[in-house]
Amino acid sequence: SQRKDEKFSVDSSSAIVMAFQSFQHELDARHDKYERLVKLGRDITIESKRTIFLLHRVTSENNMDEVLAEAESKLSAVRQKIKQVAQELVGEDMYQFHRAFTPGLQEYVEAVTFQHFITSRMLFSISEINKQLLFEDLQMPPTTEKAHTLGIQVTPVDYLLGVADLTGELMRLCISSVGNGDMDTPFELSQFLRNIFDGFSYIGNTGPYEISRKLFALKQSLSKVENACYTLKVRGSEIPKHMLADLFSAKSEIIEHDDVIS
Amino acid sequence: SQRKDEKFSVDSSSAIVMAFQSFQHELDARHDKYERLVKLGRDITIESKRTIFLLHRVTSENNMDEVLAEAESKLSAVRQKIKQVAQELVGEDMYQFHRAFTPGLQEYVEAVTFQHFITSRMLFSISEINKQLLFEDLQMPPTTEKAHTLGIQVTPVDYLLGVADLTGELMRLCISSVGNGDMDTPFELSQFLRNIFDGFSYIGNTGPYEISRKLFALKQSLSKVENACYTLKVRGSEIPKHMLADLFSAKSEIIEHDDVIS
Amino acid sequence: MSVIDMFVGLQTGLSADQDIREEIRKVVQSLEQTAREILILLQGVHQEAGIKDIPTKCVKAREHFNTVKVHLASLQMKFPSEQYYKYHEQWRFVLQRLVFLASFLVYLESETLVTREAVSQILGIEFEREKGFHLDIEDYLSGVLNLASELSRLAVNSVTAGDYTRPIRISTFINELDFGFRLLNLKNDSLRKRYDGLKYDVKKIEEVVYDLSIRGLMKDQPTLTAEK
Amino acid sequence: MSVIDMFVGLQTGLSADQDIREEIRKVVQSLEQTAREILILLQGVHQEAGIKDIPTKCVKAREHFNTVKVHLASLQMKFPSEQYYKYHEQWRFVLQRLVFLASFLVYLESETLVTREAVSQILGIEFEREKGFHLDIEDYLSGVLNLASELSRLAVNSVTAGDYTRPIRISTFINELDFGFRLLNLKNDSLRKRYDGLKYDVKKIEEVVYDLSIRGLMKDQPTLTAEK
Amino acid sequence: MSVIDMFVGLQTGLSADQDIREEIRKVVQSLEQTAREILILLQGVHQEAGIKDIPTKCVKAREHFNTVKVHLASLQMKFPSEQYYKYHEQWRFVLQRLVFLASFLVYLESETLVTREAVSQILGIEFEREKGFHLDIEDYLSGVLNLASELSRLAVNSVTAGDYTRPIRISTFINELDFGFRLLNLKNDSLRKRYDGLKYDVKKIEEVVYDLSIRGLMKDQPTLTAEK
Amino acid sequence: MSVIDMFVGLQTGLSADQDIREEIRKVVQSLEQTAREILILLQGVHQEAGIKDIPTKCVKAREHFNTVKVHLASLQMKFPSEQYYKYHEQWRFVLQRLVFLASFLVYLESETLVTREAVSQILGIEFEREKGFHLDIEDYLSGVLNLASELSRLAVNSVTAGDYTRPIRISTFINELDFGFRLLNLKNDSLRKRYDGLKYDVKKIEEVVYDLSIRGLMKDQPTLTAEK
Amino acid sequence: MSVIDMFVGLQTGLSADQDIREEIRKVVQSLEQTAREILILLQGVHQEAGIKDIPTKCVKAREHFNTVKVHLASLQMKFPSEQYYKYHEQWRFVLQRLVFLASFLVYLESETLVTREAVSQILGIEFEREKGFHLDIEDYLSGVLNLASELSRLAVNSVTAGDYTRPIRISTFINELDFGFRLLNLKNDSLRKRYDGLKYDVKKIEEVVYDLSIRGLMKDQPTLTAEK
Amino acid sequence: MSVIDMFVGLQTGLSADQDIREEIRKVVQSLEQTAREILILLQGVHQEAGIKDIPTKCVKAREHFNTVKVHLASLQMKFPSEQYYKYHEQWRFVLQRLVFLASFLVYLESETLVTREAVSQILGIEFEREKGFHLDIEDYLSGVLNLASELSRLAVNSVTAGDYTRPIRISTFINELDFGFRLLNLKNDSLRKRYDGLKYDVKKIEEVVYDLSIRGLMKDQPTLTAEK
Ligand SMILES: [Mn+2]
Ligand SMILES: [Mn+2]
Repeated sequence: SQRKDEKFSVDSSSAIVMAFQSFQHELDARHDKYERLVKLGRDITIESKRTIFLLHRVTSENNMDEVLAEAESKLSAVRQKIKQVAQELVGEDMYQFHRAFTPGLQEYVEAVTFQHFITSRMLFSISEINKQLLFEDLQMPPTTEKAHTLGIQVTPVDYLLGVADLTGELMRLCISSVGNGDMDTPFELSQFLRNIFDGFSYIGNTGPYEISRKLFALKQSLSKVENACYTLKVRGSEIPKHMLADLFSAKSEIIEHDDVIS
Repeated sequence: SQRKDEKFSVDSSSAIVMAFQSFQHELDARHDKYERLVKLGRDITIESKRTIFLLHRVTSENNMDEVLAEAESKLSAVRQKIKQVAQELVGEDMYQFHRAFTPGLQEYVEAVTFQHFITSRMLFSISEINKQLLFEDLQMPPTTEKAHTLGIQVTPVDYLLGVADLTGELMRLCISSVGNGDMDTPFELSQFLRNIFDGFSYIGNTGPYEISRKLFALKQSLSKVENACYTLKVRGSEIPKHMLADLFSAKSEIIEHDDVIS
Repeated sequence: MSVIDMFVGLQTGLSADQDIREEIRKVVQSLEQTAREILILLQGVHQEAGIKDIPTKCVKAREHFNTVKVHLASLQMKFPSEQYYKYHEQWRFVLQRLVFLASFLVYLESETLVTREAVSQILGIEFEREKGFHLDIEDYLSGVLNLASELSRLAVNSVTAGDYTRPIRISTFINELDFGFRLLNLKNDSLRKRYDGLKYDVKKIEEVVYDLSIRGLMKDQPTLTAEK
Repeated sequence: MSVIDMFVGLQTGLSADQDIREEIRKVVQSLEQTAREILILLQGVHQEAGIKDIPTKCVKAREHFNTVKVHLASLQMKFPSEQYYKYHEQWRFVLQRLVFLASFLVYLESETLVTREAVSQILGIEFEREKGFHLDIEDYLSGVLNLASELSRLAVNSVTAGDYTRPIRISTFINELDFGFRLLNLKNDSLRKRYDGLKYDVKKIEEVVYDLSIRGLMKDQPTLTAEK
Repeated sequence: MSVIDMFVGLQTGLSADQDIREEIRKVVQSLEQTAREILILLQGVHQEAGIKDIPTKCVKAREHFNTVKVHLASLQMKFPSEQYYKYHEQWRFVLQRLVFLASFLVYLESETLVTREAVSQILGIEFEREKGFHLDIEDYLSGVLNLASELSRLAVNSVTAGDYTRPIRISTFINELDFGFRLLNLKNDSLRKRYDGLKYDVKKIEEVVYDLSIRGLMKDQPTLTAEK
Repeated sequence: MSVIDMFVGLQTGLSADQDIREEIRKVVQSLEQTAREILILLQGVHQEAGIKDIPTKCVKAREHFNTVKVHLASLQMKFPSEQYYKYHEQWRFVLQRLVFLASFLVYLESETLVTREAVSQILGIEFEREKGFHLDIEDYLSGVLNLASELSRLAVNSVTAGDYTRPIRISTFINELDFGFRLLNLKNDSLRKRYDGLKYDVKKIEEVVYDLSIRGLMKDQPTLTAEK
Repeated sequence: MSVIDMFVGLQTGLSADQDIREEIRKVVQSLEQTAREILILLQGVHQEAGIKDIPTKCVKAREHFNTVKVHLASLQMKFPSEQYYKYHEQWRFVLQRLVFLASFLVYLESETLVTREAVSQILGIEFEREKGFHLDIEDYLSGVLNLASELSRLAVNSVTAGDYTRPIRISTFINELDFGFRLLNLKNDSLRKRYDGLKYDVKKIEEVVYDLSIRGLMKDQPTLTAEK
Repeated sequence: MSVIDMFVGLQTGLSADQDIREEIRKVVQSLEQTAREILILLQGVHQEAGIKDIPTKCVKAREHFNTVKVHLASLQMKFPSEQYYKYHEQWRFVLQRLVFLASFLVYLESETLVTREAVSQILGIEFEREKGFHLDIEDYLSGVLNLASELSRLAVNSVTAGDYTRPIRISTFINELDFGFRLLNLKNDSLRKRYDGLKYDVKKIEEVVYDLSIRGLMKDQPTLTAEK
């Protein structure tokens, strides 16, 4: 055949070839790490989602503690996964691999802010979230001072995208509350969601495109919650006077009762 | 508060609740399995892709055996991963989870048919591929007759999509060949690609949409290969007569030389 | 074997597959027709006249389900049983609808939730996947969610028809369903979306019960009177 | 801290980030301008006149690279060095182009492939990521691929200008490059696409060598004469 | 015949077609204008004042339909009648809208569903396809579905205007429509999608009736009066 | 003139254009910032607390509009006035948003629709196109459509805040708007699409009025007062 | 007539339409099968072996077209002829493909462009629209554009097979086609897009002729023969 | 002013705009027709016969441009001149095409690049934006890029027609153009994309020159003749 074999007598110990061999290793190592991070990211997403489902199972004061305990243990497990991410990123530029695990972090933000809302009716801040993501690094010798902790930080964009999704869960919580006959939570939620909506309005289009894109869903969630409150209000207008009195006394009774317990 | 807690005195041992608890386990198990298969599928894809890159490193008869040996060992490793897929699917309906690993199988088909083309200049058939995907199942007791082997089958659609992608690799091989001064391979490849093109023409739009979608890329690859052959032909028209004679004698010399070696 | 021979072989496989799909499509059309007839029948209960005639409607619906059984028996003859999920998408929609209809029927008969076993029996199919043509769990759940929304509509129409006790019973039933669904971890798919709708059904029915309650139209109105 | 306060804080962060991007954008524009000037300069070698004047062009280009160094030094002051990959996309394109220009320059000077170390030096940036603003390996490779296609063009124009030996040297050089690239496992991204183009560059140069070879225009025509 | 002569002939054909489309476009614009005027007129019934003035509005609308007839008569002169479906897409939208308006008009006049024959007469077109410019079944159905959603809105506004009996009549009418549609086996995607909207109209009107019923506002609603 | 001289001249033209765009971009960013502040301010009226504090909010918003005026005055200095439409896309979005905010403000102050003249005055720009930087009709209409959807939300929240009369006034206002829009023959795609949204706002507010009416919460609702 | 009776009648109409579509679909499938067979047959001319065997291939293809005629005869029996354009989309694609195949066949036989009349005859359909099942101008043009790209491929492969005169003839032919298309004022988007592809075919074939010309491979190419 | 009066006024504004667009559309159609005729004429130069008849073709083309002038004069009467950019998109495409044709004409006449002034004169429009209907820089550049690709095609066909010197001249011309474009800092996406195409034209023509050079077909190509 006409194959010019001698052409590929390219010296395999030539500088170029040796350089490319090292490139090969560098690129493969990078891709392998990326792939491991994608897998960790998927695990984080799935477990965070399951925690959110779990938290929706709070249906009364009765099972609240039990559910919250389970959620906390699930989120601890998620944080262990995030710690593995952090370990992969030791000495790396986090942003180089950010795309691999950012969906996971966003879902974690959604889960942990949802947990926090249920326990405290407040928005869990990004700094508090990040505080929970500093881990002790047992593998490093305790002498090297700055390496004592190992951590990964949720970026403001991850946080905002997680919070934007949180509003969808809060809307679900609101509709469920009405269904459960809980008349207070919807009004609390509408106030809270309006605050978040104001916050996102403040950010407007100054953030990245993904944030603006979620604004529509956020607005819809807010509108569903506002409509639910509206319905509660108009229907409340029909309560006969005598029942209203009963209601008030019943309410104060319960409040007292609560005080005794706490 | 107005929470109607007694509403959620839903008996947690009621038939409905117990049924849904079992549904929870069934769904979680299903999703977990799907997730494991997705991960295996990604591994299969990546290793198959690397095998294809490896096979493109055959640049002369000299390194052919070495590269092929390495490719074979890589593909064996891929088959071990496929075996793991098969193990996950024991007793399952493969099609239920097919979406999780079909991209991996397609890439494997691409790699293994590419390997086969390089060694034999033939199209590796689906039945031969599937034969290689029957594994002995050591975990099963040898008594249960039909469970001796464990396998997963590449579907005709997986196979066709893999072969469609193969044509892209063959086009790359063709252009490289011209660059390497190999004047025979391009003509062999154009013949081979035309046969595959006829094959896909025969299937036309009777297959699923994904196949038709790849036809355009296939046609382009074929056209690149045909153009390469055309160029070789027209430029060959300019060889001075005396050189042509030299070429012929040189060619027969090499052929004789090859015979001695083999 | 030449390349073209291989492709001819593959094409034969693809054609066979297409023929199977065509056959399935025809049976599914018949199933849809029957399902439409059952739906027309059962939806009569939303009318004031119909609500009083539930037992007769149920008997007629049971008869229609015999036709369904025949079609489903024919359906499973069309393809190798271990390839259920290969063709699943084709009958998925109609099967969910049949589950809904069967569950609606059972609810109207006995005010209970039809189990997955029971619905398989009504449809004349297998309960366990290993045994053959069965009911996928997600399709079962999807059908049940349709039941919830049908019942919330029924609650509204019951009140119009002057039946004030049915909404209360529906409320209890849907609450139990809701409790069940809360146990599930769903993916972001169509089932999840339908499940989100359940919250609105629960809300709607709560509103009906509330309306009855504040007007003293509930016989043994639990919540507010209890709190007195 | 109230919700709106939190968002104000986040917005401050986002604004700061936008400001950084704006600053980077400006420096990148200057870099693009300088790169364009170097390109105009070096592309002169494709002209018959230019090919004879390579040394002068190289000297001038080296001077331009001093400007590049200044811009790049300014660029790395714009953001925290550990956030390199946060803003990577913004300078990626121009950096690849500068790598190409540096590698073209070095090739014209010495007919060798500039190493990653050497190109970092020409650009006045770090070689190791840990030390600061560096050159991503994929950007280096991308720039080198552009060199290959520029050289295949140069081979064609050398012949037109009557220089029949340069194509042979280019051929050896590009073959070695091709051999190197074959060692890499690339993802299906833009680098892969450009790498596919390398095959066409190799093919083109082979055709030029062939044309010279059959016309006896190669001084020590290795292949065919050797086979005689 | 030379290639050029042939293409000249083809161009003649293409031009003729383009001219027809242009002509149709103009008539369709006039139809849209008239349709808009009828819409403004009939939508007045949603206002408290308008609801009392339905007969006058209907008379005026009938006059507008004479203009529609003129336009449609002109439309069918623009193209050979056997090419109806070639240009169908161009007038499809406005024709559906006119069907809606005619059906709304007839409902307001007589609270009946306009038949396909009757609507053809109002529009001054043929009823049978064979005879010429006619109304496609799917366009008729599409217009009727718009009527349903207009009526559910009218039910709401009737209550606001203090008319508590109209919603009951609308409910009966829409239920009948819904029943009719259930008899159809719809394939057409856009029509099926609109049909899915019908169930929301049905539900909406059921809720209006429920609201009236639970508040004892239905004049001759048997159950509640019985209980008083 | 040599080719190079010519291209140098062309580059001057291109640069000038790019500089203008850059300048406009900066002013538009400031406008967006101010618009966001006005939005948060006015959005406060949806809160129960905010609805009681409308006058104060309006005064503050008026102050913000002074800032808007300054930015818009600066904007029109950035380019020759006859090139308004060359750069129109750049400020179109923020201008529509400012129209919305101004129309919302005027509504809250006086419950009237701001005219195009009035809004031009609030923004400190020209009313007539010939005179310079003006407000395009379509941008005005687009802003007004946003007002409609904001008001339908306000109607809902007014009820929640216990104000049962505002929704009635909003309903009248939106009906008038809807009537106005029906007079228009909209070609513009994006505007027409937004206009389709108006009918949902109309329906929503009709349902709010209905809810108030059926519960006797409308002050001078004739039927129900009769029942008192 | 009751609403139900009316809908029963409408369903009859819808069913009839659906049946027609189903019937057409089946015939179209057979046509596609035959078209695929003709394609593989004629595609063989790109092989070195095939190019020498054109006459045999043409004879075989003619036989296949008899099958096509039978299918097309059957197709036009499926629906009333004045509804051609109602179902046009269903067979449009395969008809364009058949036009391409017929034009390819005629080209291979006689190196001429098949006229619309001739292609209608080969397909056994009417030439004049008024007479029944005919070939739409745009479908004819679409098929002819496919011919151009097939011929540019054939030119390339002819050279590979050692036939240096065929490309010259193809070039003349495609130039004539190109000139013809320039006479048309195309509105249709998809056709215009395909037509844009024609200029690549023209360029491709011009380059083939160039390659032959510069190497003196054109038999009666004046300049080069002079050099002999 | 009532809301209705206001909307009536707005509709007047919208109508005026729509009428203008309609008028422009018509003139643009005439321009496209004339442009097509000029194109047919000038493209004749790619044929062996045509290349010898360039002067006659140029004279005829000049005449056609008189028609173009008339249409363009009519175009600018259709709208107020300060709204040029409002309607720019409508004539943009045809204007770019006319620039291309004028530049092709001028090249054929004198082998020079038509300046923006000269092309404005040929089209009978203003050179300076301030004076009225002018030629946007980007549209000029876009037309010039089309010229480059037309010339690379002409180079190929010149060789086929036996003219070996024209490609050399075209090469010089396109190199100058390329150099000019490199001076530009293009932002505009579509223009930049087309500009990327220029490098393929440059490469193509370099390869043609290479082909002539290596075969000794360049008349006064110093190197090769020297070696003979
Ligand atoms: Mn979520
Ligand atoms: Mn591949």
